[in-house]
Amino acid sequence: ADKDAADTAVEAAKKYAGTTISIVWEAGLQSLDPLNYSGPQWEKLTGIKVKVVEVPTDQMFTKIMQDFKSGAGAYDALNVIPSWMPDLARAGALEPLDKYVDKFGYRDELQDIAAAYRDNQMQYDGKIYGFPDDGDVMLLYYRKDIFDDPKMKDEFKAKFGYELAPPKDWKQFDEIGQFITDKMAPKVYGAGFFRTAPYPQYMFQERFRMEGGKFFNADTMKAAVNGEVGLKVFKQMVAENKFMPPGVEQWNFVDNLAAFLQGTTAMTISWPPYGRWAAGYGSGEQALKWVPKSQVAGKVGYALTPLGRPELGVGFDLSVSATSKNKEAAYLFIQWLNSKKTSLERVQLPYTLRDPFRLSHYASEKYRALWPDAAAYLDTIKTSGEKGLLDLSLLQQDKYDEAMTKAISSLWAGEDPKAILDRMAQQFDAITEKVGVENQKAVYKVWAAKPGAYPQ
Amino acid sequence: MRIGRLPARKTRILAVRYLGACVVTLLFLFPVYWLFMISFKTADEIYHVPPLWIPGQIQFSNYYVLFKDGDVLAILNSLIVAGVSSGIAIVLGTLCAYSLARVGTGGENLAMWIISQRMIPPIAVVFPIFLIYVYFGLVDSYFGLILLYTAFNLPYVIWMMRGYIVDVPLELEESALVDGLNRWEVIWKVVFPMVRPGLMATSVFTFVFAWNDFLFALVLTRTEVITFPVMLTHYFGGQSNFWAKIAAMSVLGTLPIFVAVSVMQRYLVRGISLGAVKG
Amino acid sequence: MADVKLSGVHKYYGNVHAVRGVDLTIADGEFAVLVGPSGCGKSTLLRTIAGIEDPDGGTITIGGAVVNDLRPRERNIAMVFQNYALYPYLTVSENIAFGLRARKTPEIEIRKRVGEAAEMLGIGNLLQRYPRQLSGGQRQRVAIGRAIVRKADLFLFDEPLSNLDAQLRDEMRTEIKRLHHEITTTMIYVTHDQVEAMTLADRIVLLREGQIEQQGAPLELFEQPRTGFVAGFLGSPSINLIPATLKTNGRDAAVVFQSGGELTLPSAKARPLASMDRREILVGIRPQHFSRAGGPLREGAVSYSATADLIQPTGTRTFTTIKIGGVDAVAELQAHDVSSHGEQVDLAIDLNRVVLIDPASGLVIA
Amino acid sequence: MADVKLSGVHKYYGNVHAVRGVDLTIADGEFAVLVGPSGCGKSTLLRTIAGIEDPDGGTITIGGAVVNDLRPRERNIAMVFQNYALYPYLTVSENIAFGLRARKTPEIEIRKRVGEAAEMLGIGNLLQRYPRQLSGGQRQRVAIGRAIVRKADLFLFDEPLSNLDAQLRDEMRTEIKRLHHEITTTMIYVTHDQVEAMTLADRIVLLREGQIEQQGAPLELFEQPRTGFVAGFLGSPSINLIPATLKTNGRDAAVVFQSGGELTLPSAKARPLASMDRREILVGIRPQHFSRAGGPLREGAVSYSATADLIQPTGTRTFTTIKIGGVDAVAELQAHDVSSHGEQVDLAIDLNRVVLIDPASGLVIA
Amino acid sequence: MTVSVNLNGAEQRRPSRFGRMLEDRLPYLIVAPAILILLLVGLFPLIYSLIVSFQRITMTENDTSFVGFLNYAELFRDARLWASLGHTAIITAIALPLELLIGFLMAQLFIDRMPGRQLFVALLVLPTVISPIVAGATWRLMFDVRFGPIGQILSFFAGEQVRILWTVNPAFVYPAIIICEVWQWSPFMFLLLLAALSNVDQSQLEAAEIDGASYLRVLRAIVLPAIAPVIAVACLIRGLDLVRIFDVIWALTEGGPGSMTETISLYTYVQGFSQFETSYTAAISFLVIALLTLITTLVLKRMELAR
Ligand SMILES: Nc1ncnc2c1ncn2[C@@H]1O[C@H](COP(=O)(O)OP(=O)(O)OP(=O)(O)O)[C@@H](O)[C@H]1O
Ligand SMILES: Nc1ncnc2c1ncn2[C@@H]1O[C@H](COP(=O)(O)OP(=O)(O)OP(=O)(O)O)[C@@H](O)[C@H]1O
Ligand SMILES: [Mg+2]
Ligand SMILES: [Mg+2]
Repeated sequence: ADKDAADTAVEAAKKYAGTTISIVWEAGLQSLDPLNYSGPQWEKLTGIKVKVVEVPTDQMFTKIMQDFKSGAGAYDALNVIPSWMPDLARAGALEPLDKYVDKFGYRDELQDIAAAYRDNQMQYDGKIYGFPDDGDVMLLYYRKDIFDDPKMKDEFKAKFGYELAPPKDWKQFDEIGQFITDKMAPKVYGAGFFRTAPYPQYMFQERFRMEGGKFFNADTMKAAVNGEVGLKVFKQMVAENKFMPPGVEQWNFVDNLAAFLQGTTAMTISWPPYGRWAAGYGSGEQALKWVPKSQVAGKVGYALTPLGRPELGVGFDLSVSATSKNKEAAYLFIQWLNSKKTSLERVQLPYTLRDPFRLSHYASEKYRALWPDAAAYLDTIKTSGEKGLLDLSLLQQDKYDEAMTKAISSLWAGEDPKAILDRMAQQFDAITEKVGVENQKAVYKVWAAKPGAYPQ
Repeated sequence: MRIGRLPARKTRILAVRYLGACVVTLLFLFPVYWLFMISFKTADEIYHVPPLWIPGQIQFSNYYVLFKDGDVLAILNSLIVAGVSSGIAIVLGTLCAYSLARVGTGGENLAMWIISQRMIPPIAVVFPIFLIYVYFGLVDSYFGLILLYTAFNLPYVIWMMRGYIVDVPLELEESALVDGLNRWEVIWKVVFPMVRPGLMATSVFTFVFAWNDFLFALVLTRTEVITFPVMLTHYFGGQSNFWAKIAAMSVLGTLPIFVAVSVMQRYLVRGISLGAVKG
Repeated sequence: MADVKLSGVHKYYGNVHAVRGVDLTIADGEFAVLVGPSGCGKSTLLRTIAGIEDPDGGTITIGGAVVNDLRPRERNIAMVFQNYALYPYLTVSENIAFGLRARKTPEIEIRKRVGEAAEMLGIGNLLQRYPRQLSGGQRQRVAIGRAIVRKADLFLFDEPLSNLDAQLRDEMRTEIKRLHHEITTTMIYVTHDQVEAMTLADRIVLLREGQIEQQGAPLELFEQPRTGFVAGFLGSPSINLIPATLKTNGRDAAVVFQSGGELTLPSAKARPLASMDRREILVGIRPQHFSRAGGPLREGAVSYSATADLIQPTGTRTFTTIKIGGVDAVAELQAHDVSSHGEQVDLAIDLNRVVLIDPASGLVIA
Repeated sequence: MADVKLSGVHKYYGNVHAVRGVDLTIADGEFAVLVGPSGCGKSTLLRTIAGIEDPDGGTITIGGAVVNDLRPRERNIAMVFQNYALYPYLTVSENIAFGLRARKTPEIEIRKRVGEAAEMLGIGNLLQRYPRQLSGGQRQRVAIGRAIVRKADLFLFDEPLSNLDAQLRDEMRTEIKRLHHEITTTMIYVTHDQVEAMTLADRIVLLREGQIEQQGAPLELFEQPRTGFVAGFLGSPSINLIPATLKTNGRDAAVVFQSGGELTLPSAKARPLASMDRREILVGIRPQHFSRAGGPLREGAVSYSATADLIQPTGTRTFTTIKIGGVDAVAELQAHDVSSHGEQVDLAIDLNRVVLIDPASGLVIA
Repeated sequence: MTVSVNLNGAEQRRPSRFGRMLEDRLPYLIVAPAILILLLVGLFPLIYSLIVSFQRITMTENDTSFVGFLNYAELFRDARLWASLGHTAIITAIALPLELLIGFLMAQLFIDRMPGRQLFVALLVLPTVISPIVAGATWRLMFDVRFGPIGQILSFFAGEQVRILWTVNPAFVYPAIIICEVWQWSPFMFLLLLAALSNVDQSQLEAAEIDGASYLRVLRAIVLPAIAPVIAVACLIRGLDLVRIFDVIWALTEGGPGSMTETISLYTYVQGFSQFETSYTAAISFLVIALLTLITTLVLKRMELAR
């Protein structure tokens, strides 16, 4: 098209000048984008005010659902986590977007979105319910300075018989982690993870499947998480805590980030923003004052997670609320936000958590020059995305997620892994039964058939 | 209890008691101190190992951010909601309590029913209330929250004030009746002034209850009337734990209560105990 | 100013029949005292007159008008309560002015009247204080001040002095009496203290279990009680009641104590007893009608020899407990009449003033 | 049993100097009454003896041993409190036995002693009740019972009767007196009621502002007060104090009232006044020393004519307010001596018993 | 008194008939608004909820047909529900006596006059009036294994590095919650008991001292019975509060690890608001109300008996 989707949206939206639309956004850092950047700019362009409703992640589903049930229409546009999409769509809380996409000529630009997101996080039941807006995928970050230290390299090689390099599998990961911890703790530990909800659940999903596990028996829809594979993964996860800094079981996103930035951990796995911040990108920003300053800028390497198929982990879609009274204005806003032009700016905001998700983002010359290793960073993200594993997404996924989250938190508490897994399986079955085995089986089949669902 | 105070030991005992008092007070105030200190720390100081007991310098940027981003509106919301609802609850509750205490309206049953309202756990009613509020479109409105907190506080006010009113000598009212007041005037000109200390104590508590409520606010607010406790939870999250903001907001949110409690201090202890003794 | 008439007034509290058909007329300007033991219905009756309680039967007339259906504030009465009922959050002067303000009296007038009342009661210098800063007696004065500024038709007092200590009570009693002399409004005064009743009243109304037992001038009740109850209620120390048997012989009569011993009654007392030989009676002798025998006996007096048991000097008089007719009796003697426990004393008993009571009906026979 | 000696006892409450150097000796078995106006330090002194308060100076000796450093429980005393201080959650018998149990007395012994005490106080049938189920007088008895079972060396009473009504107070007073006759333990009794003090005491100790004003046998204080304060404190109604000027002439002396009028003093009274001509004094005349003049005047009496103002009959006597020397005075007359307000009465004043007080020092001159 | 404007009788205000009627009905009229609100916000939702509890409304379905006791039957099969009730009971059973004991000891410390007592008391009220959510957040900060002072202090006293994962380690989550609760509410007990103790008749204590009773005997025979009603009421108030404990746990452990500290309030919230099991939640509500009513009635009965 000769006119890009951003301009189209702006033109069309001008007739709504003076109205206010509200958009639900994850509370905290995420919201700085619409609050400081995109919101004000949209208002300048169209005269439409944007009101940002900040909601903590774990309340987002509840609030959206509540608002839908109450019919109040307090929210116009929504940030939706893709795995909720089936539930929200089935309940009728989301507005199908196809007619708007066509009306405002957005199909072409949608094609620019990386396949992992476009093919898996956009539709339910063949209809578009949201635009993937965040290239969430897990990366392995490691300390180049340590990995490249000749002394370390030699010693490692001598001990394990292979080169000290980003781990290719979990066994290597464990060995490297333990090795560094043995050498350098308490100054530096081999690795550190974000161990509280929701991250470890995604890590479990990834590792479980990479080790050959299947969530359900496709015929009976009985949970299959409590087999040998599950047990192995669980045991490994617990064992790994031993070479991580004490208290890692309690770490959340920020704790882990702080530790990595302060140079306390040599490896970690997390979402893309770590890479930017570790590089010191945007460190002068007022908005980033809540994070300790990076001590490791320039020393961070990026790699695929062990076994090479990282979890896509959460993500965000932009959707329109079915009860909105300003659906078109809301739609135009999200189209504009999501468009090639605007989104490129947004994923470069130093303080946001929005990660590159379009092919054009990965290729952006400007982005690739933001810091010395930016190109490597973008390439790693791109590859990770292409190889990414999809989050499990079933009817009432929320309940399965909760069961997994709780299971893992019990795991850290030192409960017997087998018992935890059995309980989790039981809970899965109970949920499935409540949802309806046949219903769920159908949904699962569709999901499992997707290329990113299970490694071939 | 005044047991075994002999002159020789008197000062020693006093010294020991002072020591005890100081230790206990320090112990109980330490968490509050910690919260305060965090609110003045920079990120580097918050994430410092080992923890720093005193920030390098007192800096207000954590507060500044709250003001700049308009987060403090939540405090304003709380002030409005808690203030108005406790005002209404106090007036309506006291009138009702007067009737219960003096005329025995509804007998013991009504009184028991009212207090039983207080005993129902919020979690048991928050859901139906949510559904009803949805039905009437009261979700996320000042009116909705005020109505709720009024209702929530009414049993408490009625119960407390009933106790205070019973203690007002009946003769004062009778005297005023003979002196030429009518019932309504008696209530305003005699009963209200007489129970003023009770009113003070009770209003502090109703205010504090409404101010501190989290569950109802969590469920019944969306965008317009986010109250302070709900705002606070916005800083906890999967991806971010803004300890600086949490601490600063907590301090801001505690200040009004602290002020209320300090000002009303002398009514407070009596209020607490009377409520319990009569309850 | 007004007279008060009650006729057939009844009052129930649930099952308690507190006032049982009282007929009573109090003249304009009279000082009537309702007296009786605790729970006899004095307060209830007073509150019914005030309009604070509605009567369950009968009519109440004040100044000629039936007031049953009027509210307290429409009856133009003033009332002083036992515990003063001062408004603790108002100053003395605001307390006194309270009733006037309620009636929208002009400020100037209020100030004048409050000043006068304060003057009259000697509390002019306390006007700016709060009740808690006053002593009991001062509080009581303020309470009275609040009543008198009102210039009401009728003053009601409900045990206004019972919270004061003895000395203050004496003082305030005198003041109330004086006040009545000055303003001569009709007053109805409730007390269970017989000394107050005796000293204050133009007329005493003695209530018992919701009914009027006897009414009349104080000395009338004291000297001519109609029942043993009245005789026992008035007088301090209480009248001594000694069980005995009558022995009559024509015009003469004597009482014979159960423990032996016999007192011959003077002829005036003996006359109505002619037909009552062998009747069981109670002989009532007031402590004041004993005296140390010395010199010739007065007409109608007999001598009696007794052993002093407890001796309680009070200054000019000494209460001495003696045994008479087998029971303990108190004699009020002069200060030095007896001095030690166990002393033998000769007493004179004034039999003219003895009261003979029928134990069954409680009525005074002679 | 024990004697009690205080010497130079002081007590401060913060800035309040409640007891200001009291020296006092109470003999073994004596019944001493501490009396005085409210706030004079009676309770404080008693509590200091009990050991509940520590003295800030001086020594306290009980039974010959200095007890300053002993705790209350080590002093072997028993105390009866104004509000009884019964333990509400224990039965009467447990209340009485409490002190014995605390001292690990054998159960058999306890039962025996409780039985005896209950017997003595006539509360044998109440032993299983709780204090709230008792009347005021019964509670008071239990409180006393609790004290007497202990067989303490010393009994302390702090206004034990002031919460009772008049009649009960009379009764209980008699009983306490009787009790002392029976058990003859040393007793110290605090009251601000002068009648109680007079009737109970072997010795009265009259306190004023933390110091002993006068002490002695009741009638001694009543008849030979050392100060105007003592004269005014004892006696009911209070002594009349009339300002006057002395006029002496050799052996004779007279008082001249400021409003005119003059009373010539009997020679016994006049003797010590010889040198005091023109001195301002207060003439103290007790109400009981007035009488209706009729027949010849007694030796030392003078006649005085006055107008009856307020008349307060109390039964056998009537309090009459008259003007004398320009001030109001109360005369206690016989019942029918006066009958109406404004009546002119001739009175006799017994000048033998008049008290002359120096207004400056407050001391009694004669 | 001299001549003055006579303002009695005739000039008194006589209210109109309507005024009279209003005045007579006043006691009932002034009860009305409060009762109305209570009915509206208290009773009405309960009834509505009762109805819902017999239907089958979930996140996606709106089946309003009557399904009988289906939801209630479900309660008995819901292990997590009973576990959460158990957790609630544990917290209550431990925190309540602790608060009482600590409150009592504090009251004992402050019962006698001493200069500055008011100030101490004023400062000690603070934890009690702080928002529970703030309390939870504060303690989370305090307990943090690296940035919190508790570990540091414990290490100092232990002489070695002590690392306790308060919110992860099953042995310490309950202590953590209970410490927070006790910290927040012991002062409340303290205030109550201080007032109650000051109301204990001083002369009874003096009498006991003279009688020679030991401290324990005085405590048992005089002090405890005297403050028993206050203790009972305090326990009732706090007990009910503890049963509804929500905010603190929400801020401190979020019910974790696993569901180890999930209380009934938290569970109900999860059922109602994150899983939208509308009808089932209503059934849980009624179970809770029934249980609480039962307990409260029993407690009140006992109190009555004790009286
Ligand atoms: N409000 C009430 N409810 C029920 N009974 C009452 C009420 N007020 C008084 N009574 C009862 O009515 C009777 C008369 O009471 P009242 O107060 O008139 O006695 P009283 O003579 O004033 O006694 P006292 O000298 O003690 O004041 C008593 O038996 C009392 O118990
Ligand atoms: N605990 C206390 N603190 C401060 N001052 C006190 C205390 N107890 C008594 N006082 C003061 O000490 C003085 C003597 O008091 P005390 O109680 O001994 O008087 P009292 O003679 O017993 O009076 P009453 O007849 O009223 O009982 C008074 O001025 C009183 O105010
Ligand atoms: Mg009465
Ligand atoms: Mg005293």
